[in-house]
Order: sequence, then C-alpha cells, then structure tokens
Amino acid sequence: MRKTVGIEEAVAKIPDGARLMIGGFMGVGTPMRLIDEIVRQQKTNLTVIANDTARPGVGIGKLIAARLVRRVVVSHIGTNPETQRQMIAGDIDVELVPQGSLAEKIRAGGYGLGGVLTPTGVGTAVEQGKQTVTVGGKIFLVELPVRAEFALINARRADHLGNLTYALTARNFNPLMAMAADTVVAEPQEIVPVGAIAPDDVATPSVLVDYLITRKH
Amino acid sequence: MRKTVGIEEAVAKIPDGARLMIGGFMGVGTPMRLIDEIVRQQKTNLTVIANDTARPGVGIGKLIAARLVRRVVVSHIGTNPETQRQMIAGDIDVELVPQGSLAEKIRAGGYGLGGVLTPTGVGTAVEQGKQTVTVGGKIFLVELPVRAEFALINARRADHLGNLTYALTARNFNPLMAMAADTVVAEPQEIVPVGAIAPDDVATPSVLVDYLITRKH
Amino acid sequence: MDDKTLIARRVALELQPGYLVNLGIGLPTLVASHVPPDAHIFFQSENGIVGMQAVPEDGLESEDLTDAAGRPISALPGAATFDSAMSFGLIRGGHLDVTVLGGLQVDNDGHLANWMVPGSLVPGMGGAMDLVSGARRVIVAMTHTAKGEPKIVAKCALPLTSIRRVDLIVTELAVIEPIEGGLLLKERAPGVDLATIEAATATRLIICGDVPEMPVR
Amino acid sequence: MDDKTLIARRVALELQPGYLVNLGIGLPTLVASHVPPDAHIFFQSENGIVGMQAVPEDGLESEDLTDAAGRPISALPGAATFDSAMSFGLIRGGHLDVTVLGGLQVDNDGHLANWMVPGSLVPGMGGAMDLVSGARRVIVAMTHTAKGEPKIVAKCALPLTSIRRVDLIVTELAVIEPIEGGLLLKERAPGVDLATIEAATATRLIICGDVPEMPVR
Repeated sequence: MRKTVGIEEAVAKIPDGARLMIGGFMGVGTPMRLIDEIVRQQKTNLTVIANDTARPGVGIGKLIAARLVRRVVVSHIGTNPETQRQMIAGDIDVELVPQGSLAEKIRAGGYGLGGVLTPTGVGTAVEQGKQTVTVGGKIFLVELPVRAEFALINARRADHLGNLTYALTARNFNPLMAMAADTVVAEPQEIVPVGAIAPDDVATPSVLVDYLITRKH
Repeated sequence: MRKTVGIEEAVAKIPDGARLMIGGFMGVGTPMRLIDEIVRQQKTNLTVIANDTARPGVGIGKLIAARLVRRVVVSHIGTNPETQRQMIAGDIDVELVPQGSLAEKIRAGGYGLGGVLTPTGVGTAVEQGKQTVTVGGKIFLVELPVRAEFALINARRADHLGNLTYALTARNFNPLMAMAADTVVAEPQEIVPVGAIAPDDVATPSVLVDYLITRKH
Repeated sequence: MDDKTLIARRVALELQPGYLVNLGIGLPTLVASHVPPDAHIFFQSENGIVGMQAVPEDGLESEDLTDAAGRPISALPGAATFDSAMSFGLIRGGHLDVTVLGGLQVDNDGHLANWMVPGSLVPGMGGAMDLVSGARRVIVAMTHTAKGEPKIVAKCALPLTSIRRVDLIVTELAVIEPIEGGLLLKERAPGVDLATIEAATATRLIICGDVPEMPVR
Repeated sequence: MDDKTLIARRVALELQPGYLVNLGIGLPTLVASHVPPDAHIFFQSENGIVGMQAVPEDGLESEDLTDAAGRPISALPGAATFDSAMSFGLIRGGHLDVTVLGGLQVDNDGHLANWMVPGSLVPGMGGAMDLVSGARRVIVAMTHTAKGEPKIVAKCALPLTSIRRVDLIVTELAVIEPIEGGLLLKERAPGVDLATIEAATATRLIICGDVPEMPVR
C-alpha cells in the first residue's frame, strides 16, 4: 500500500525502450525532477507520448537533447528545432497527431474505449491508414486508443494516499495520462495529509496512482 | 450577457414536446425547482434523457407521475413502478442504454464526436441496430452521440457569470449534460460573486451556461 | 449464519488490500460489512465516488452523497468524487479490480443474465453491462436457486448482460469458477455435499479431485 | 498603422459580446489587444483555460499559467481551467464561437493550409486541425502574400488543415468571404484599389457591386 518512493528508485523502474506518457504543455505541467533523473540515469531508446517536445533545454526538450528518445507521438515539434533536426537525420521517429485527437486517444486508452469518431483530420494527411465511419451522412475518422507502460505526471498537490490536484494550465494532459498507463508515477509539488484534499477537489483519484515521488531521495 | 432568470420565466422557454436532458442519479443532483415548475406549467409530450426516472414522487418521478413524458432515454426504470406501468400501457417509450454508454453518448454529443466505440453491450440485446467496428481483432459497438434542446442542471454553486461547481455524488451527469444541449439552464443551490469560485474549482465554465435560476421569482 | 451472510462473507475473502471494488445493489452490498476495517479496500459507487462508507449514525446523512441506489452513504478520508463519465472510465478502463453483482442466471459459458425478464420485469441494465464488460474480475454473488429453480444453467434463457465470461460464482451452496469448457466446482459450503449442489444446478459441474469446504472468516 | 495591426483591428470587429474565442499563435494573438476591455469576450487557450488575459506587469507571472505558446498569461475574474480533453471538447463540440488562425495558403474552396511545408517546415498541426474542424466560425488572419507570392490561390499546394470551408479571410489588403463557388471580395483596406488586391491574389475573386473600405476601429 505504500506508494511513496524516492526519485532515483522511481526512475530505476523504467527500462530502456519504455513507452512513456509525459504530462505537460510546452513544459508547463511537466514533471521536471523525473525528466532530470531520466537524463541522469541515461534511459535510452524511449518512446514519448506527449503534447509536444517543448523547447531545447526545457522539459521533454532535455530528453531530446540527451538523445534518449527514439520515437515521439506529439501534436507539434515546431518549438524545438533539435527534434526537427533529429527527425530529418532519421534519429527520431515523429508521429504527429492533432492535439484534440491526441487528448481523446489517450482518454480512450484509459477509459476502455475501442476508439472515438472525430471529424478532425478527415480529408487531410491525418486520414492516411485510418478507418472511417459514416454517421448520419457525415464522415468521421476512427482514432484508436493509446496507452503507455508508464505515465509521468506533474501534480500541484498529492495526499498521502495519492489523490492528486492540478494547478491552472499545468493540468492539461496529466489527468488523462494518469488513466492510460500500466504504472503511474506522480511528481507532486506538495504532499499533504489525507483529508487535506476534499473529495470534490480530487482530479485524479488515489487508486490510479502507483508511485508518489517524495521531496527528497 | 445577463443570464439570471426567474424560475417561471426559465421554464416558460421550454415548449411542449421538448427534448430535455435532466441531471441527477436517483434524484440526487436533479434540479428540483425546475422539475416542480415544469409540473406546474404542465409542459407535455416531453422526451427526457437522464440516468433514471428515480422513484415515484421524487425528481424525474414527478414528471412521470404527472404524465408529462412521452419518451425516456435512461439506464434503468427499476426503481419507478409508475414508469414501468406507463411503458406496459404504451403511454411512454423507454429506451434503455447502459449507464456508461449513456455517459459517453452524452459526452460525445457535447464534445463534437461522431460516436465512441465501446465493448459494453456487444453480443447482447443492446447491439441491435448498431454499427460494429473491429479494432485489433476485438468487436466494439458504435455508440452515437446524444444531444437535447435543453439541459436542466443542478449545481452546488454558481458565480454571477455562470461558472458551476457540483457537490459529491450530486455531480454525476450534470457536467456532461451542460456540454450537450442547445440551451443550458442551471439551478444552483447558491449563487456567489465572480471570483468566489477559483478557476481550478470550476467544473462547468460559464460560457456553457445560458440561464441561471435565481433564488426567487 | 443465513444464506446471504454466508455468501457475503465468502465474497469478502476475494478482496485484497488496495483493491478498487464496486458492489452491485442488493446482496452484493452486504459484502462491505464483512471486510475488515483495516483492509484498505476502496469501494466505488458508479454514481461517482471512490471511498464510500456506511453512514455512521442517523442524522449524519447528506442529500448530496448517496450510493447508486440513492441511499445515504458517508465517505472515507481520502475519498474522491467525480462525474459519470469518469466513473465509468474507471470501470470500463480496467481500473476496477473487482465487481460483485447479483445474478438471475449464469450459464455453462460463464455468461451472466441479470438485467431483465422479458414479459415481466424490465428494470434496465443500469451500470451492469459496463461493469461486467470492464471490471478486471467479475464475481456473481447470488442464491443458488430462485423459488426452487436452478439459476446455474446450461444456457441462459434470459437476455445476457455481457458475453464476457464471469470469473467466479459464489452461492450459499458453492463457489464455482467458469473456465474454458465449463463450470469448475471449487468449494462447497460448510456441511453441504456434492449431491446437494448438483441437484440444485441445471448443468454439469466440472469436479477435479477433492472439493474443499469454503473458508469463511 | 502597420499591416499586422490593421489585420488585428479588423478581425477584432468580428468578435461580439459573450463570444468564446480562440486566437492562434502569431498574428492572431494580436487581436486580443484590439478588443475593448468592456467587450465581455472570453478568450480560450487550448492548453486549458477560458478567461485568459495578458499579464499586467513583470513579476506577476505564474509558471503554472501560460498560453498555448508557453508564454505567461493572467486570468480574468471568473476564469476556468480544465484538462486538454475538455479544452478540445469546447472546440470540437461547437462551443467555440470563433477561432482566429494564421494561414500559409487559402484556396478557392475556402480550404486552409497552415501546418506544414513538405520538405522544409514540419512544425505539426498542434490544435489547428481541431480548431478548423470544430469552431462555429473560422477566421484566417494573414498577410496577403509571403515574399511576394500570393497566399490566396486556386488550389492549395500545401497539405490541408481541414476540408471545412473557412468563414472569413482578413489580410492587410482585403476581407474575403469563401462562399459556395468561390471567394467573395467583401472589403478592401483603406486606400487600396481592386487592381492591387487582384494582382496579389492567385485566383479569381468574386466581386458583387461596390466593394466598401474596411471599417477599422
């Protein structure tokens, strides 16, 4: 039942070649200590599912710069020239997914759906290789669920059980990813006693969280 | 920009024959004043989309007892013998939808999805008349989106702009329905000034709410 | 010990620390009373809570906090509340470790029927179809017979709840595990012999060696 | 007045009180500065906020509150924050009244291309495909030409963002409305004649009677 774990021990659980979801949007709401520790432990050949690769030197951008990532599934790489360079050099595979579709794909993975039907991408390059379904005369793409082995989550607060809250726009993909991975590791900015987060304020229930990073090693 | 409206005026906007979503689960989280006023104004021939028809004399059960409802789309009617009687007599059409599918159908209606793929109901009576899609060798039902003309929402608090919070298990279908109707009418237990609900605590953003029922006429 | 208590006690032994568990209405609800208070089991109710608990005394009920039957409950410290989509995301997404449901019939394929009797009882499926389709482990807790008629049959005559094979059947006579190829008799109730179980069952039971008595705490 | 300011001011006139509006990165972002403070317009950012506002002064930034470009923002009283799925539910579900986006090309069918240039620039679509597919009204705010080359063309050579016809194109030379059958020239910039507009456009513009000058506040 004990979920608290030091940062070294948490990252040691991630094997090379792992498939990771990482919360955050341009680095905001990204678990920075986990990123730094992955770089320190030099986990290689990673697949990263995230909104973006942020900027060079920021958040997921550090994993890119350290050349630890073999494949990314993201909505854009426009803000990180290093990702673009590695893509052109053939060192990193980039799968671009419309941001709203990415959110629904991750949600579908966590919610046990076989997929969702979305109008986004119909008739564009995004349609390639995808099933379409016609509903009421309108064409929709079938966007399939996405899951990962690990979700690395940034939270504003956690209680000792692992209930999580998020702050402002640092929420973004974090609560969705916390549903969609085999193992969920949360890096809260603050840990508070059970009861300090009211039931209505919990965004991610404790039962979803496997490990909670403590403040120190 | 003014959204506040008296209960009589709000209900007067609902025509006979309207298609209504009504929040609540066995009456908990159901907008009780709106229900009472619909009975008082004798709106007839209604279609009600909701989790259930509660119990006789409670919540949506009052609309059933007053014989104002022609059709319900619900996950169960087992707790309301009056609904069952009217169904057997042919006075009310009952469409039964698995509860989780109902939640996703309403969400799809509000989120602009063409539908979702769910394993629930495959190979059962629920499959009848539905498209199936095979993903990774597994069969899923295509559950189509549902929308309504009006969503009648019970909220714990509203601010003057219409931002809403919900309380405990009174939340249930309310935030989903607030996305999925042409006109959203909220009946809050309490109205507070703008700023009294923090951004992270808003469950339904004000832009979704058309009318806010005031305390008095 | 009466039949229902026996069933509830035996089912309680299936619940392990840290589990997320949903108990259906009726007999399954009794299981909660037979779980040790220090068992660290999280009970979910599909109307939107993890961490539900019995109301400790009269007068402490909240009208915004009930179980799926609309009865007042309380909440453990560290409970979380959420909307119906999230609630069924937990169920359908494989986050629910166990669901315990009542049954009208279970058949040789491990298929459960528990939501309607054509021509007489049409309560609706509520959350049952989602629970059976989505929970990691489905336990059926029911009396072995109804008005003398066996409920464990070769082929369900009643409409199925799901085509997913349930994982365990617990009755006042026996514990039975549906497996590939049939129903394996795992345990018999204290003092009950095999002939009694077989006489009350309308299909062949697979018996492998000695069938021990149920452990009951 | 420089070109970008002219475009932003003209677009601002399209925004009405109570509107929910999403402004794309770059030129569209400027529109917010040209909306009167009492206009009651709610700006959404797809990373999860309704009610965003410019940071009033240095030193008041929060690292948990940024726009979709990762730049610090502030929030109006009554703002709401939420996850990425909800954010795109607002966008795709038709709750967003207007999106203002930049463009690389727009063609005779009103199709927009704005997310990649094969062989050179592959930034990714971010939220653009969802915005164009889902917003009630899509306004393209862009310079009329790039390096002397017309951006308004007969047929987009660049990959499309969506097959949905955009609703309005605002450039430093003209306001153009894509309609069934082509591009209708609605307004010309102050002091710009029709010949100048036509020379800078690589497709035929439909002209109905007198073309008035843009109103600019």
